[in-house]
Amino acid sequence: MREPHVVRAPSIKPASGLPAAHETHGEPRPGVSQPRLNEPRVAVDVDIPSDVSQIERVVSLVTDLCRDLSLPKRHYTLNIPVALSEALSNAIIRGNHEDPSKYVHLRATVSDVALVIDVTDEGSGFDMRDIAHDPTSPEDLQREDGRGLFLMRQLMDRVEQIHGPHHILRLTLNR
Amino acid sequence: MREPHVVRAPSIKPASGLPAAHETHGEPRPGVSQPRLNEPRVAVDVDIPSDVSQIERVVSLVTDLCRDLSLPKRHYTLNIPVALSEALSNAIIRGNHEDPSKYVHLRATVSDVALVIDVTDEGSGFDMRDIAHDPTSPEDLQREDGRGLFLMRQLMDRVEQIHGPHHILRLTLNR
Amino acid sequence: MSFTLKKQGDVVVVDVEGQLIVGNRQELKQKVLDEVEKGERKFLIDFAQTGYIDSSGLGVLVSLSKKIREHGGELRLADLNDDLQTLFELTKLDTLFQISDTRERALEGF
Amino acid sequence: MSFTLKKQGDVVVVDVEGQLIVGNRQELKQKVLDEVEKGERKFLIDFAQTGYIDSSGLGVLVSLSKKIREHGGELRLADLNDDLQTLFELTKLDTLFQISDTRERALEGF
Ligand SMILES: Nc1ncnc2c1ncn2[C@@H]1O[C@H](COP(=O)(O)OP(=O)(O)O)[C@@H](O)[C@H]1O
Ligand SMILES: Nc1ncnc2c1ncn2[C@@H]1O[C@H](COP(=O)(O)OP(=O)(O)O)[C@@H](O)[C@H]1O
Repeated sequence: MREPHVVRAPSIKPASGLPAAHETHGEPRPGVSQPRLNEPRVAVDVDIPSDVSQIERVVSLVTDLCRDLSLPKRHYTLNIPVALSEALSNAIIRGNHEDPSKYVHLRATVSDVALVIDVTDEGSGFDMRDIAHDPTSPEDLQREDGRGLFLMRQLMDRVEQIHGPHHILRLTLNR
Repeated sequence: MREPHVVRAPSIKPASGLPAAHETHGEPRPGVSQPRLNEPRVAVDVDIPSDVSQIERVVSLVTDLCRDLSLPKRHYTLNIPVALSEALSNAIIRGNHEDPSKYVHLRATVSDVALVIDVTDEGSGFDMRDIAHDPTSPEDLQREDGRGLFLMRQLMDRVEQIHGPHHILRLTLNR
Repeated sequence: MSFTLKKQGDVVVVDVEGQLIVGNRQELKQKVLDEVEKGERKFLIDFAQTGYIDSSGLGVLVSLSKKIREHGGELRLADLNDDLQTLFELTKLDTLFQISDTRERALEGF
Repeated sequence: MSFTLKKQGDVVVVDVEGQLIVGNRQELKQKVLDEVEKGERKFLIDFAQTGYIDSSGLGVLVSLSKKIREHGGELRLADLNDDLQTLFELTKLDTLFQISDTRERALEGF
């Protein structure tokens, strides 16, 4: 997904680095023509030290981008900042255990159809399906923790995991 | 430089996708250790339709990023917006001849040492060394055009070309 | 990002400027607990100047509320904008706190 | 981004809100030339609300100035912030235009 920044000319195929409507998941389907771009399509990559004090600034960076690309206001004032903070703090604290030798990588792409955010950590991962308790239930309402995944699921259209050499949490918010 | 957005876990090596101090140009040197990151390091990729009306919003996107990453104010109010506008309008008008089937690609990376912006167009390129006239000379002062490269050179620390399958103009501004 | 504590009558009013998130929630917690230690019992957090709150920020509000109640006091909230109101509704925390539209209204009934 | 033209005395004052760049400079050019066509001769462009200007924006200022001079008129500029002042100095265009600190000062001497 990332490669050394070498002096080499990229091939310009619109959207080749960015998800098109039909390829937000999985490999691009051969033979499916690329939709015409009428708007800039953007991908941002951020390497983040495993330090929670970095979260606020990384969140601003993504929300400013979303504002510049004319996403709905509510998305960049509520849905994205809250869900992204959750994903980043889980990656930094639960995934990387705040180990300063480890990094969290964020990749956010904005296309005409959706914002997709991948948050990658260097931890051993977990299984999201195990986290299904309801923090709004009377038993849990007064608990201090356990609202992170719940909020991401409430505020995003999709929350998914990708298990590979590194753990990735993918948040998708349709436009 | 860009690849299809497939579901695949990236390997996390800090700065592997982004230029470190010693590798802003050329291949990363093997055996040179990566400097420790204390700040988020950011790369943004934008596919831009060949339409000058897109310039303002793409410029905001980059200047907002630079503000969020605490670059000096003057950089994101003067140097970057002006130089980047020049690079984009040259790429759209001179490079792509405003052909709607062509795109301009922007890649901006911010590290602790510099902002590096690559603007790639689908035109046949030109040789920057041929453009050496001085638009501040009395003969040229009243000309309407011919100030683009001059301004980029004045406002950036380095302006370079990369000739490959596509024409790339690289702007570097040290922090 | 900063927290300002002011006494209005017998109520400690806390202004949250900016975000209330994992990076700074301990600071809020400590500042309020220090006041509880000193004997204060009525607390009002005013969110008029607050951006967003994450789950750990919400968690701190829940735990402070509990701690203050254990000391016979109360924590109330005021001035949630639409986004924050939504956040409290999503998490049903709007049922746990007394939430007022304005600081004045919150102080009146306290 | 918008251009507003107002008559103050015998001077046409143009406010440039936002950027003056390749995407909108033609609009400015046309608006001013229309006024020249109608017989106006004194023009003042006020940059108090302007963000940045690119080389094509500078180019339009140069060509408008020339055109207005050919008709026996003059184009003056006012209210450049530090960034814009630097831009005019870099390009030596500060030697081509009469530039005033404020709109009032520019109008006084016109
Ligand atoms: N990136 C991650 N790596 C490993 N475990 C995680 C990660 N994200 C979440 N978890 C696990 O999921 C649990 C629930 O997370 P969450 O709903 O955010 O609540 P909280 O973090 O407050 O416990 C965490 O306690 C942790 O065990
Ligand atoms: N991306 C590009 N592709 C091809 N030619 C270019 C490109 N950028 C600049 N040029 C050439 O360099 C010349 C000088 O550019 P510049 O200094 O920006 O002034 P202007 O664009 O006003 O002529 C242009 O006229 C054009 O011939």
